Order: sequence, then structure tokens, then C-alpha cells
Amino acid sequence: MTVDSMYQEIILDHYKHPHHRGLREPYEVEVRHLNPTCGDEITLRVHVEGSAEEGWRVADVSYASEGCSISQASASVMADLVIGKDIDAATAVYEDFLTLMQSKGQAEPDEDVLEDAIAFVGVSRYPARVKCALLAWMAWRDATTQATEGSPT
Amino acid sequence: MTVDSMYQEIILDHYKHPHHRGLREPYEVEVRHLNPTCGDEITLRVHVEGSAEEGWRVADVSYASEGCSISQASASVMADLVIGKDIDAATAVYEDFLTLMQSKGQAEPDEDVLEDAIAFVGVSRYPARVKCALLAWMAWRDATTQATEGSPT
Amino acid sequence: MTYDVARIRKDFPILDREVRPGVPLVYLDNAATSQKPHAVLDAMRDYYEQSNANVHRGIHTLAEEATALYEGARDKVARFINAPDPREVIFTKNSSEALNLLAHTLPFGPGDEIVVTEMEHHSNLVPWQLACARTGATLRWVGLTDEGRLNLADLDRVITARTKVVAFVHQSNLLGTVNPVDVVAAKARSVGAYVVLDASQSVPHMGIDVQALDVDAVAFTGHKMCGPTGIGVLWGRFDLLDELPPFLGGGEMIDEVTMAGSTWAQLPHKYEAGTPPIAEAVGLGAAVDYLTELGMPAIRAHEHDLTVYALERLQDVEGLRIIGPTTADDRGGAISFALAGIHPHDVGQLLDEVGVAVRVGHHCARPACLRYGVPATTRASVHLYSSRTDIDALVEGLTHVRAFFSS
Amino acid sequence: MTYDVARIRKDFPILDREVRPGVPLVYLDNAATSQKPHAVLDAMRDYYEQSNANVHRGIHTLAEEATALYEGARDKVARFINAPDPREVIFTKNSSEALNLLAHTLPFGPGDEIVVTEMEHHSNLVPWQLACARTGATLRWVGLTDEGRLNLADLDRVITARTKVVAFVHQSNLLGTVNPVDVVAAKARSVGAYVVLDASQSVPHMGIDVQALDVDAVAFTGHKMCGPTGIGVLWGRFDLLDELPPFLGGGEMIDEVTMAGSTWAQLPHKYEAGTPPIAEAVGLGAAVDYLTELGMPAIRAHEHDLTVYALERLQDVEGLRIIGPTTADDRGGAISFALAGIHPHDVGQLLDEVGVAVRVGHHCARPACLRYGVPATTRASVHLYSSRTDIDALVEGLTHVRAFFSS
Ligand SMILES: Cc1ncc(COP(=O)(O)O)c(C=O)c1O
Ligand SMILES: Cc1ncc(COP(=O)(O)O)c(C=O)c1O
Repeated sequence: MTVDSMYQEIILDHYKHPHHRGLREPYEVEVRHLNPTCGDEITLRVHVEGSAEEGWRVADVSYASEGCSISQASASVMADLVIGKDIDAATAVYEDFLTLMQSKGQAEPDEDVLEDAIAFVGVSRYPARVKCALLAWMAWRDATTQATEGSPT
Repeated sequence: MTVDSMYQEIILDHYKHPHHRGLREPYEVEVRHLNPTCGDEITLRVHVEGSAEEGWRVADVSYASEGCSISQASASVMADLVIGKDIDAATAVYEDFLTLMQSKGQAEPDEDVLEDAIAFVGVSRYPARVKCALLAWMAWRDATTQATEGSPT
Repeated sequence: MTYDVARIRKDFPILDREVRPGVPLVYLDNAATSQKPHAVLDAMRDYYEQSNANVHRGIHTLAEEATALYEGARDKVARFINAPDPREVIFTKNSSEALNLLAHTLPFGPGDEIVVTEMEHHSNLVPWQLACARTGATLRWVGLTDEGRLNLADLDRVITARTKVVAFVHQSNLLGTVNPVDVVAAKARSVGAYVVLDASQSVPHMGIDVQALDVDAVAFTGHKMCGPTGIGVLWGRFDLLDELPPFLGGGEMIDEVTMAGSTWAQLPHKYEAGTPPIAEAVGLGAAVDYLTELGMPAIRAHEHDLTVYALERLQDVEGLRIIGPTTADDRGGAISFALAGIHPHDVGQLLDEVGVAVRVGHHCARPACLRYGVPATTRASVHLYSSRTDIDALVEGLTHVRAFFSS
Repeated sequence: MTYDVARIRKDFPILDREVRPGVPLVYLDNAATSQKPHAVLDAMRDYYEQSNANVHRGIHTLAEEATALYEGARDKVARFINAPDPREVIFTKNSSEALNLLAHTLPFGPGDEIVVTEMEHHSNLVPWQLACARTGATLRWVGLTDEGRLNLADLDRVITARTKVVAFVHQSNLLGTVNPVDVVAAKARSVGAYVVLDASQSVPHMGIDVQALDVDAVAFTGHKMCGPTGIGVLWGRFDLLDELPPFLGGGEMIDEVTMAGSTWAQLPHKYEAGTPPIAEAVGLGAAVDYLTELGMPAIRAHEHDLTVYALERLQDVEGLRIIGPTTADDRGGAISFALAGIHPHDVGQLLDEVGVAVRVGHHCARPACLRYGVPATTRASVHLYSSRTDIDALVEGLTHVRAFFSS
């Protein structure tokens, strides 16, 4: 096991050329999440469309963030994966990613679901970095729950 | 080194037949001292004669106490040693005894000064028992200081 | 597999020692602290020689190893007491700190009452006395029967609607008594009080199941359960610990810090300010493995047998009076006694002469000593490696003590 | 005798380790925790295998040996810091507990002010924030200069007649800065405030003389000074500690206990509730012996040389900015830096790849990180066994890091 298993080409690409970066309008909820152990932080906005009855769709996600390559790349990959999806589908991806990050490098992720996010399997071997990879996802989850349930969780 | 060095015949004698035991009148000051680590306790009275100008004399010491053979014997020996002495002389004995008890069995006590108290040299080897041997002396010192200086220390 | 004491004793290097040339150690001071098996000492040494680093926030190899070992120890302890969630396990420096933490953070104030018992160790009494002085609450207590048990008739009188916390000992270190946790906890629950259990003497000898006990918080201490000094455990229900305020402030227990103010980390870190007892946690984890391998039911059965034997033999010693239950029912293997006309200090000193290590004094349970009219007792206490030979040596030693003072 | 690093390194078993096959450990995370020499590990093992017993109140041989070893360690620590009286040395679980103890017991209330600095470790900041919230006192702080030093111009503005406590760090764990204790203490004294010094990073690297420093209380921690985890030290002036109220309640810290109330033991026991970290004290005593044998002036000189060398070499690395003083004057060997465009996490991870262990993050000094506009830094820190080879490996590693991210 070498560090190359963590710093996959895909991750470095997203890090150097992040997608959906920069805060955008419109949005319903903005959250700020912090990784207290290292000072990484993200401010993230979500814009949802729909209603509780019809179901919700993730219309847009944008963010401003500071942090290491893993947390930056993860935000970029996350935004790619959830934007345009129905909430249920996006949540399923979130949950798959969570499972992947808890796998200690043992998972065989489904590329059809996780797409570029499969590159993070190497990160899951490094407990101290798992939090970096999860930061943006947690922020998204928090913001989306607030936006669709109408109240902070 | 065996325990016999602690339980000298003199000590066992004083323990079984303590001198000056039982609280007596007259007295100026009564104190209660406690050894918190073992629950040994002593209530001790001193009666002094004299004045700051002329000097003081230890006219009487009496006590009621509960505790182990070492603390009981020590009270008995102490009373024998200080009763009837001028304060300065009694204090000198007290200080010699203190030195003896801090000697870790190394001192060669002066029998002319310490009389029966020389038997405690063996006790000074047992740190946990030194406090037992000192309890009555500390109480006497406290009570006498109060009696001659007119205020609690 | 039978419980093979001779084999078990080989795991404990100190049991081979002589206290003086020709006088082998007979260690019967286990309620004060236990001895440590090789496995525990090796685990700590390996930690220091291979993986020592500060935990959390490190991303280098040693820091990751140290963190995994430290958090792994937490998982082991959680499993050992059947905690539903390892985050409910807080590492403290000893039982006393765990109990002080609760006395500082549980909510109560003027007019409220805290209930303890008359058989508490000072560590589960003084923190509540201090808390009452700080907050204006009032301390009340359940008394004891002449047989050395809680006076359960007191419960209805003492535990009332004003009671906010009931804190009591599972197994008394002075009397050996094992208290009926269910009865006391049910009464406490009926008035809505928090239930705090001092399990310092029960975890090492019978184990506990925090879910079966149905209490809110439990304290115990590493050094009495074959683990190292310098570590104790607070277990508390997740929801409770989560809502209580922090206690000690410092590194690790924070979320976000600015000069103007701070927010707190999640459990368990909220209650672990500063560098934790890392090697000690590793040692405690190894101790828990050791105890689990022998099996707490087997340990308990072995100690129960020894207690039956010891109570029987001791009561044959002339002039000996047991302070605490005289039968082994609902009782652990810490046996306090008085020997007529001979002070415990002298008993202990002369027993040491023949290698028998017992404790003398009030055993940090002075109110109970006062209750039984003894300023101090002599206490012999067994552990998983104790044997009948140890009890025989004690009884023989007591004969020697009596002979010495009657001569 | 010259300072022979190669020989010294042999005393530390972990320094022989490879973090991965073929990749030897280069340990530069000493500000987080130090490694332990054989002598310390042996002392603790011997304690457990020969003398383990609970301290105080025991009269059997093991209890007497354990007590003598424990109190002997206190004497050693007292001599090491030139304390006038060993009873002024209180064993805590770490620095953080020592600082919390003071924050709980020093007298202040509404309208009073507590002064800290912007470079405090959270362990000397959060306890005072909590104390202010508890008591209604106000927290104020001395700011920092761009060079990473205390802004002494702030002193007259911040330390006033309302100031009751001035608590500050001797040597910053983030910046490396060594503060002018005399200047700050003199100002504090002039307004009658207590002076508390966080010496967690100074005791291990330069030693302290509490009488020469003329402060009221000092906190430091065993694990950073070649001692074990699980132990810290509070030193305080006898008269001060003697008059302050108790903090934690429990066994050992009492004089007389009844259900109705208790009185407190003499120093140092008043502040040592429960079973203390006995083996850890023995280990700390051995660590102090080890440091004394090498000599703190020699250790300091060695680390100073290394710091000069490291500052020089690091400043040659392209894009590297040092956070903290850039020269070795009044500075210790903890060096924080930022590498342009590369996050500390990535720096740390890639350094680990080549065996170099550094710490990344805010180092429990987040306000100072904010002050310098960096959410986190990479920190390399030396100790008595560090060598120029370690610094060379770091610098080479940084070249590797830059290459990795520029490719
Ligand atoms: C300056 C400073 N103060 C306080 C502490 C806290 O020490 P401990 O974690 O041992 O309580 C540390 C180390 O973490 C430190 O570097
Ligand atoms: C019943 C009981 N409670 C609490 C304690 C305190 O444990 P520690 O001294 O490890 O804090 C002890 C042991 O001394 C004990 O026996």
C-alpha cells in the first residue's frame, strides 16, 4: 500500500480543476461545515426544486472551500454526482459513498453509481483522511435536509 | 531487619500499661488530633504554669486515645518525658524525638535525653508508622503552643 | 476447561516475589489494587517501542497506529461492559475523576437533593459533598443494617421527588456487600432521578452489563482490573452525556475555538481534554482481553468459592469479628475484620512480617467504619489469581499475631 | 563530554523502527509527544513486576515500596524544576488538568479579568473561557506581532487593575516562540494578578527554575519530556496552593470525612483525589533522571543548533513560509510552515510516505492560526535525540512533495 493508492489521477485532476466551485444563486440553504481537526472548511449552497408531495430534485449545488486535495476533489466529485438527480437517487449515492469510506480499502465500489468517486477507495485506508473526503458530502446532506424539510437538522 | 526492631519490649510495656492515661483536671487547653490515614485519634490536655516573662513549665499532660500499639506507647512515653519539665527543655526533647523519627533507623539517639523514647528508633524505619509515633507529640506541641501563646496556632 | 489457578499465577510476575529473603509474597490487598499480567505489561511496552505518538489529528503512520490502538481499546472496553456505543466510553484518570465529572455536570441546584449511601467510598461521597456546597443542593443518604447491607427501608424516606441524583456503590470495598442495583435504580427512576453506579469493585470481579443494569452512568478504574494505573472509565448513556456540558477544557475536546468562545467536540472527545492516557488505554484493553479470555463468570465463581472458604476459616479465628456480611451471598471477596484487643495497624504489620499483604485503616470509607464503631479495620481481599493457600497463610498469620500480643 | 546523538538515539528503541519495509522512521513530531528511552520503560516495568501496590495508607512491604517510589518521583520532579518544597508538586493526568485545576480554584468573579495570549494552546485558553462563563469574569488577551511574538505593547492596555490572573505559554507549540516571562510576570505583579505559566513545551527542551521565574504556578506534562502518558504536573507556590479550595474530591485528598462534611488533606494530597498515576510517576521520575544526566543546558544547546540549521535549510525550500520567528533567537525547535499552494494535509501525507513524521493542522492553537491567516500548518519539531540527518530527510521530503503536486 503506497500513497499513490490515495492520490489517484482522478483525484488530482478534480483537485487541480474543481467543478462547480464558487457560490451561485439561486439557493435555498447555505451551510458552513468545518473539520475541527485540520481547519478544512466548506461553505455550500443547495438549490432544490419540487415539493414533499411530488418529490424533490437537486437543481444545483455550489460551494466555496478551503482544504487539502482530498477534501477539494471530493467536493468537486460530489457536486458532479448529485446535481440534477432526484433527492432519493442522490441520497443513495451519498450512502454508497459513506459505505465506501468506511470500508478501509476493502470495498469494490460500483462505478455505475459512484463514477469518479470510486477513486476514493484508496483514501478509505487512511482514517485521518476519511473526514476530509466526507466534509463536502456531510455539508450537502445537511443543507439538503434543511432545504427539503424546511428546518435545520 | 525484622518487625522485632519495631516492637521493642519497652514499647509493648508502655502499650499494655500506659502512663498518664485518662483526662485530668486542671488544664488550660484540650486538643483533638487525628491520623486521617488510619483513624488513630488522641484527645490531649495540657496544664502549664508560669508566664511569658518567667518562662513556662509543663505541669501536667493527660490524654484519652485510640490507636495502635505504637501510637499508644508513644503517648505514654511522651507524657513521662515532658511532665514537670520547663517548656524549653520539653521542646528540646520533642525536637530530638522528631529527628529520631525522621532518621529511617539511622539515628543513635541520646538515652539521657530521650529515655524510653529511644526504643522508637526501629519504628523510624517504617514510614507508615512514623505518623503513629508522632501523633501524641504533635498534639502536645499544638496544645502547649496554644496554652503558652494564648491562641490557637 | 477448569480454572487453573496455578497456571494463571504464572501470568503475574510479581506473585513470584519474596518480600524478604525466604518470605514469599501473599498478596491479599486486591481491593486496593490488582496485580498485572505479562500480557498487559507487554502491550504497553510494545506500544511505546513501536507506535508511540499522540492520538487524533496526526496523519503519519505512528499517529494512525496510536489512534487505532487507543480507539481499539475503547471498543474493547465498550464490548466488555456491553455498552451500546463505544462513544459512551470516556477515558478518565481513575474512578474518582469519572465521579467528579458527573458531580460537576449533572444538573441540580438549590432545593434539589443528591442521595448516596453510608457505605460509599470517599470518591463517591466527597464529590457530591463538594457539588452540594457549590450548588446549594442537599446531600442525603441511605443507612446500613447491622449485617452490613443497605437499609432498604430507608429508600422511600430518602429518595423523594426532590432527588435529582442517586449515586451508590455496586460492591463495597470495605464490607464486600453487593448492592441490589435493580431495587435502588427502580426507586430512583420512579422519582425521575439520574442513577450513577460506582462499579470500581464490581467490574474487576464480576463484570457488568450496563444495559442490563439500566443505570445512567457507571464509573470504574483500570488499576483494580489488572490494568495499569492512570486510567479510569466513565460510561454514560449517549443521550445524557451528549446533552451535559463539558467538564475539563483543552485540546481535543473542542470543535471550533476562537478567542471569543468555543464549541465542543462530539462524544467521547468532549470529555477527554488534553492528551489522554494512551499507553494506559492500550494496557486496559489488554487487561479486558485477559479477563474476557478467563471469562468473568469463571472468575466470579472462583472468587466466590474463595470467599466462602475465607469467611469460614476466618470465623474460626478467636476474637475475630467480621465487619460486613458473614456469608458469601451477594458479597464479594473483600473481607474486613476486627481482632479483639489488637489494632489493625499492628495486625497488618505483623502479617507483613510473614509476607501477607493486607490493608488496614478506614479504606476510604470512614462513615461506614464509624457506623460499625471501628476507627479502622483489617481487610483481606482476593482476586482472580488468589488461592486457598493465600487464605491459609492469612489465617496462620493471624494466629501468629494473636500469639505475639498475648505473650 | 560531547553530546553524542548517535549514542543517545540507541536509548530510544522506537527510533530503529521502519514505518514501512525499507522506510526508516524520521520522527519530527516531538511537540506533540516525545519518545521514551529504555530507562523509563524499564522503571515502569520494574515497578509493576516488583512493587506494584496502592500508595499511602498501606503498611505492607509492597505498599511501602510503592509509596517510596511514588514520593521519590515527586522529589525528583521538585529538584528538576528547583521547587523549594516537594509538596508544591502535584501530579495530575496531564498539563490540561493542571490548568483546569487552577481555572477552577483561583479566586475571581464578575468584573474581574483573566488575561491570556493569542498564542495559547487550547488547554490554556478553553479552561479560562469556561471559568469566565462560570464566574462572570471577562477574558482578555495579548495579541501577536507579525513576526510571531507577543505584542508587548498590548501589555499596559490589557493587564489592568481588574486583572486577577495572567496565564500564558512559556514556549509556543505552534510558533516555537519563547516568551519573555520576566516582562509579562512583572506587569502582572504590578497589578497584583496571579501568574500562571504553561511550561508544557519549555520544561522538556530547556528545563525551568520555578524560583528564578518568579511565577505562581506552572503546568507541564510527562509525555512530552520522555516520560509516559497519563501524568502531568502542577507546581504552585506553597502558600497559594495551601489556601486554595480543593478541586476533585475523593480518596486520599481528605483529612476527616463524615456524611455531613469533610476536611482536606495537606498538600500535595489535597489535589490528588483517587489513586494517582503511580507507575507513571515512577516513569516520569526516570525521565527526569535521564534528562538530568544528559543535562538540560546540553539538550538546549543541541536543539538550538538543530533549530538554526533547520530554519536555514527550510527557508531555502521554494514557496515555504515560516509561521513564527524565522531566526533561532528566543525560539525553540517547533517550526510551523506553509508550502505555497499545497495543503498541510497533503504535505504531511506525502512526507509520511518517505518516513518523515510531522504534524499538520491547527496544533490546538487555532486562534494563532487565524491570526496568521492559515487554517492549518505543517509543523516539524525536534527533541534531544533529533539529528541533522532528520532535518535533511525533511527538506528532501519537501522537495518530493513539491514535485508530486507540480507534476
Ligand atoms: C503549549 C502546550 N500547552 C498545553 C498542552 C497540553 O498538554 P497535554 O495534552 O499533555 O494536557 C500542550 C500539548 O499538547 C502544549 O503544547
Ligand atoms: C468502591 C470504590 N470506589 C471508588 C474508588 C476509587 O478508585 P480510584 O482510586 O481508582 O479513583 C475505589 C478504589 O479506591 C473503590 O474501591
